[in-house]
Amino acid sequence: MKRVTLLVLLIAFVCAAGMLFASGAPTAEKEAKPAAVKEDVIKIGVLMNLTGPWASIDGPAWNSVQLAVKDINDAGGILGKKVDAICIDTKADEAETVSAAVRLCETENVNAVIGYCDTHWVLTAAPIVREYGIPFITPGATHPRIPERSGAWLACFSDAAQASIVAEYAYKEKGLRTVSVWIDNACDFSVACCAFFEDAFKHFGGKVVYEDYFETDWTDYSALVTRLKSRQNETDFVYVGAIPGNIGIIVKQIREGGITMPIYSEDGADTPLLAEVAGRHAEGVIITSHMTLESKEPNVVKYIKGYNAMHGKNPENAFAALGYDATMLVAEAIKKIGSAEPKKISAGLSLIKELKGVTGTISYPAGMQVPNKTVALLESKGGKFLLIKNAAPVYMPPKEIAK
Amino acid sequence: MLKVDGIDVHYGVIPAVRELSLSVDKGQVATLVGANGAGKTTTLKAIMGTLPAKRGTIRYKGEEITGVPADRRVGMGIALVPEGRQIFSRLTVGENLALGAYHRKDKEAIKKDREWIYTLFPVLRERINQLAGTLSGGEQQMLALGRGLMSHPELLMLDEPSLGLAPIVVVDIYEVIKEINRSGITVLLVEQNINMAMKISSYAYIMETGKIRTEGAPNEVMKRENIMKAYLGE
Amino acid sequence: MFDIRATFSKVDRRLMAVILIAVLFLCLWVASTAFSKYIVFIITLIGVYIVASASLNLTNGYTGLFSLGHAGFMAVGAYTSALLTFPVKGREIFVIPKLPMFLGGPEAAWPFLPALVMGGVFAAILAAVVGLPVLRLRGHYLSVASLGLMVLVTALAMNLRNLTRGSIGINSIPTYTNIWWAYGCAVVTVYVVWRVVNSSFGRAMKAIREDEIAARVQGINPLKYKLLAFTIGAFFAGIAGGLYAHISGAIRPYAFSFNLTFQIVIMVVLGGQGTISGPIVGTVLVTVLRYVLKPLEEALGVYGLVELIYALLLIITMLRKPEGIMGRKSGGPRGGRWVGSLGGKKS
Amino acid sequence: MIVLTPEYIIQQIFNGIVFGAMYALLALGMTVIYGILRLIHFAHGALITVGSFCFYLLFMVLGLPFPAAIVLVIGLGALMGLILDMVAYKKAVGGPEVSMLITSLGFYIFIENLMKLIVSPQPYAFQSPPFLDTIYSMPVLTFRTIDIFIIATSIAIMVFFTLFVKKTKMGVAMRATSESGEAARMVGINIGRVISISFIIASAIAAITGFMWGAKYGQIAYNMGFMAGVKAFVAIVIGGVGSIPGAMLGGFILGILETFSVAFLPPGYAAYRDGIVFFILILILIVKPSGILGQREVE
Repeated sequence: MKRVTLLVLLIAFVCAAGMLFASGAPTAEKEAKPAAVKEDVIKIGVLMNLTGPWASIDGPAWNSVQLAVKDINDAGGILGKKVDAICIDTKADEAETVSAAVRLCETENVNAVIGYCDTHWVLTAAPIVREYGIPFITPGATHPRIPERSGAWLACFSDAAQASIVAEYAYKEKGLRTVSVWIDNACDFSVACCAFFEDAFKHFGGKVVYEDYFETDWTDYSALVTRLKSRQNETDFVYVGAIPGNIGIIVKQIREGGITMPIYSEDGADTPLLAEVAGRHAEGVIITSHMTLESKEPNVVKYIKGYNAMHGKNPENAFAALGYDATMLVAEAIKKIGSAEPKKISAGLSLIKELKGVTGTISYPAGMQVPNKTVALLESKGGKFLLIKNAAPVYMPPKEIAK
Repeated sequence: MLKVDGIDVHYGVIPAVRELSLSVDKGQVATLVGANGAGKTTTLKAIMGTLPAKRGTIRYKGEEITGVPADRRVGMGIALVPEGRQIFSRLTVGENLALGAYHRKDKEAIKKDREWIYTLFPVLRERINQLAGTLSGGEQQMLALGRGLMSHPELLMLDEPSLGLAPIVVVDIYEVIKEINRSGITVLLVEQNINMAMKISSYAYIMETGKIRTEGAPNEVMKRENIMKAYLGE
Repeated sequence: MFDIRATFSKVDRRLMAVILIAVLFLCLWVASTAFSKYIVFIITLIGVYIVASASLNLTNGYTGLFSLGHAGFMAVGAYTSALLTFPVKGREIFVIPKLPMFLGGPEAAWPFLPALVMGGVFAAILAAVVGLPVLRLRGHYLSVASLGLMVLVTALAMNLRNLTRGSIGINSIPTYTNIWWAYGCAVVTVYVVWRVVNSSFGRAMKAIREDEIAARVQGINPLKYKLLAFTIGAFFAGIAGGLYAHISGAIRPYAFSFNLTFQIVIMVVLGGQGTISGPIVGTVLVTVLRYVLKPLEEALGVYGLVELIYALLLIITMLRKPEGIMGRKSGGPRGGRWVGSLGGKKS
Repeated sequence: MIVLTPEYIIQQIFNGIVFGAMYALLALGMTVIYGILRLIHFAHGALITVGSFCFYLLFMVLGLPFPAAIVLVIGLGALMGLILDMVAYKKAVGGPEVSMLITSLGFYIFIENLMKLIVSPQPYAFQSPPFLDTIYSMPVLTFRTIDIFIIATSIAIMVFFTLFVKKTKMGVAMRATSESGEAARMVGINIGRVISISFIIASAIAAITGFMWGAKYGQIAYNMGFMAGVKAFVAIVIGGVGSIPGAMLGGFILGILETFSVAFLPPGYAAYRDGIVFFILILILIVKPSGILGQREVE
C-alpha cells in the first residue's frame, strides 16, 4: 500500500500548506509586528521579474526601490510613518503575476504598488491592482497606452517622446535621410518604440529603407549584419530597438561586420554593457534615455553613491534610476495629499508638479498619467554616456500607432 | 570449478530463478536444458554477473564471487557468449575480437589467441575489416564465440549457440565447441537443441520454471526425461 | 492493516467516483468561502494545470508518445478563446480585431463556454492535421517534431500582429475562470481520460505503448489510435489554454513556450506517467511547493531559491522513484532499474 | 528585396558555418552521453555557461595567461562532468528514459539558478584575448580571428574525437557500450569508467565551447545555456540520435539553417526564423524518420 501511504502524506502536505497560507503568510514577519504598529507603516508592494528574461532590467529597479525606501526612512519617513517595501518575484509568468498582485492587495495590505519595466507585465498586473483602488506605478514601461489600458502611472516618458527626439536629431542636426530599423520582435517595447520612430522620422521627411527583425534571446546577428552591409549604400544609419541584454552584442557585431554607419538606439541601450561588451565599437552610438550617470547634479551624485554603498556596484542601467524615482513619486504623492490611504494616493500623484527626480523633473499634466519629462540625448564616448542635450519633443507621434 | 548454491535471481521485477544450485567441474562440458522461459539465460547472466543474485552464493575456483561486478569476472576467466550473439554490429570484426581481450595486457598471448581463433574460424580472418552487422548468422555466432575466447577464459558459457542457424552450421559450431573443450576450457552450455548438446556433454541439468528439475549424466537424464514425458504426457 | 484498495473494489466504482466528486466540490466550496482570494486563486490555478497535465498524460503516459508540444496547443486554445470573448468596447483601446460575420459579427463577444470549446476544437483540428505526418515518428524524433510544432505556433502568435498583437500579448481578457470552471473542466478531463483508457480504445493505446509491432500484428492500426489520443489530448490542452487565458487575464506568445511545456511534462512525469492520479498529484505538488516557498524566498531576499529547492526535490524524487510518485514499476526488463537501457536494449 | 551578390552568399555561408560549429560541438558531447546512457543531457547547456564564467574568472578577473586559463577551463569542465556523473547519473542509469530526461532538466534548472545567485542576473562583458579579436576585412569576406579559431578548433576536436573512438581501446569500448551495455560488461568493460570518461570528455568540450561562445559574442549571462542545450538536443535528433557524425552534421545544419532562413528570405521573414527552422526540421524528419544518419530504431 505504498501508493496509499504516499497519497496520505501528500494530503497532509497540502493541508499543512493550506494552514500556512490561511494563517497569513509570511507568518514570521507579520507576527513580529503588533497590529497597532502596522498602521504606522506605509507598505509599498513591488512586483518584478527577478527571475527570467527580464531579470537584468527589473533587478536594478528593485535595488533602487530598496535604496529609496532607506533614504526616505533615514529622512524620517513620510508623515511620520516608516516605509516598508516587499518585493514578489513573479518569474516572468502570468499566473505568478496575477497571484502576486492579488496577494499584495489581499493579504499584504499594501498602500501602493510599483512594478515592472516592461509593458506586458504592467498590463497584466495593474488592472487587478486597480480593482482594489490601489495606485500602480511603473518605473520603466514606456508604452504610452498603458494608462488607458490598465490605469497605471508612468514614472518615465513614453516611447513616442523618445522616438521623436532621436528622429528629429538624426534628420535635422545630423542630416541623415535614410534609415534601416532593427526591431526586437519578441519585445513589445521595441516593437512599439520602432513604430514611433519610423512615424516620427517619416514626419520629419526621412525614409525607412527596410525593417529587419530579431528576437531577444538571439546571440548571433551575423545574418542581419551581412544584410545591412549589402545595403549600406542606400542606408544612412541604423536604428536598433534593443534592450540592455543585447545592445552590446548587436553593436559589436555590426561594427565587426565592417559597417561604419551611425547606430542609434533608445533607453534600452542605456547600460554600461554597451561600452563593456562592444568596447571601442561603442564609440559614437547615440541613444535616448532618462538621465546620464555622468551628471553632476547633486541628487544624481547622491543617488549613485547611495546605490554603490547599498549594492556594491554602480546602477546597471537607466531602469535602476527609474525605480528610485517611482518610489519617490509615491512618497511625494502621499506628502501632497497628506494621507497614505491608497485611494487618495492616486489623487496625490496627479498633483505632482516639478518633482526633481534622479531622471529629471517630473510633472503630470492634468488628466494624464504619463509625465511631462525631458528626454536625454546621449552619446557613448570613452566608455561613458555623455549628454548631448535634454530636450522636449516638438512632434508627438499619435499613440495609436503602437498596438 | 564453479559452484552455484541456492541463488534467487530477478529479471526486472519478475523472479526468474529460485533457489538454484549447480556445479561444473574443471574440464567438463556441462549442459543446462529446459523450455523457453525456464530461467536458463538468467542463470548464466547471474554467473556472469550482469544480473545480481538476490540470495545464495556463487563460487568460482573456490572463491566467492557473488558480489564481484561482471567486468572483473571476465578477468577471473569467466566468459559468456550470450544468446542471440550480441556482437557489436556497428563495430568491425577486428574491433569485436579486440574487445574480447579488453582486460588483458599480455600482447603476445593475445596475438597467439587471435591466431588460434583464426584457425578455428578462418572466415573471420577474411572479414576482419567488415562491420559485424553485415555478417551472416553463422559467421556472427563464430564471431561471438571468438570474442568470448579472446578473453582467454577458463570457464566458457554458451547460451544457445545453435539458435537460428542452419543445421549444417550447427554441426560446425559443435565441432568447434568440442575442440575448445579439448584445449582445456571448461564449458557450460545452455541449449534447447537437446540432442546435439547431450552428445558432447558429460553432465546435464534440466531446468523448469526457475528451478533444477533433474540432473545427472546425459544418458540417464535423457532416459528419465523420456519416462517423464511418457507419464506426464508432456 | 486497513486495506483501502480492497474496500474500493467492493463498492461500485461509479458510485465511489460520484461521492469523490461531491466531496471535492464540497471542499472547494468551503475553500472558496473560507480562504482569501489569493489562496482561492492558487487552488483555481491548480485546477487549470490539472486539465493540462491530465490531457498530456493521455499521449505521453498511455500511448507512449513523448510529446513536447503541449504548450503549442494551449496557445491555440488560449488565443482562440481570448479573441472570441474579448468585450466589444475594449477592442478599440486594445486594438483587437472585431469578429468576422461568420463568428457573430463585429458587435459580438462570445460567452465563455462556447469560446472555450472552440479553443479546444481549434487545437484538436491542428493536432489532427499535424499529427497525420508527424505521428509516424517515434521516440525523440517525435519529441523534436512536437517541440517544433510548438515553436511554429509561437512564431505565428508573435508575427500575426493584427490578430494576436504580437509580443505585447493580449491583456485585460475577462477573468471568467473561477474555481468552478477550473474544477468542472478538470473533472471532465480526468473522467474522459479515465473512460478512454478503460475502454477497448485505451487497451489498444496501451498495447501500442508496450509494443507497437505486436499491436500491429493484432490488427491494431497504431496511427489511428495515436492520432485519436493526440487529438483528444490537444482538445483538452486547448481548454486548459483557454482557462489559463481567462485566469491570468493576459497572454503572450512566450507564455506558451519551452518553460510551460517542460513544466507540464515535469508535472506528469513527477506524478507518474500512465496513472490517473499521477498527473494530479504532480500538479498539486509542483504548484503548492512553489507558492509555499515564496514567502521564504522573500524573507531571505534570495530570489531564485524556489527554483533551487524545486530542482533539488525534482532530482531526488526522480533518482529515488524514477517511475514517478504514483507510478508503478512496470514489469519486465525495460522498467527495471538494473537492466533497463544499459541492458539488452537494441537500437 | 534581397541582393544576391556572390559576396553576400559567401559571407552568409561563412556565418552559418561558424554558428553551426558551436552547435556541432555541443551536440557531439550530448550524443556521446546519449549513446551510452540513453539520456538527453539537458544540463549540457548549463556547462557552457559554467565554462564561460570560469574563463571570465580566470582570465579577466585573476589575470591568468591565456593558455593556462584555457587549460584550466577544460580541466574544470571535465571536473564538472565527473561531479555530475558521480552525484547523479550513476544512480539514474537504467531508469525509464523520461525520468532521466526530467532529472537532467532538474540539473539544468538547479545549475542555472545557482549561477544566477552567484553571478547575478546581469550579463557580463567577455573580453577575449586581443589576438582573437582582430578583424580582417576582405572584399569577399569579413571575419575575425575568433571565427577561424572556432572553425579550426571545432574541426580539430571533431577529428581528434573521431580518431579517439575509432583507434583507442577506450574509444572502441565507448562505441561498444553505446551499442549494448550488457554485452560490453560481458566482455569485461567497466561501464562505470566508460560513462565517467564520456562525461568528462563531453563536459570538457562543452566548457571550451562556452569560451568560444563568450569570445565570439562578447557577452555571457547566467541563462545563456538553455537555448544552446535545446538546440543541441534538436541537432542530435536531426542528425540521428546516438550517431557521432550525425550530431556534428545536425549542428552544422542547424547553424546554417538559422542563418539562411534570415539571409535568403525578405527581411520581414526574419521574425519567423525559429518557426522556419523548425518547420524545415520537421520536414527533414518526415522524410527521414530516424534522422539523417541515424539507424532505424528497432523496438
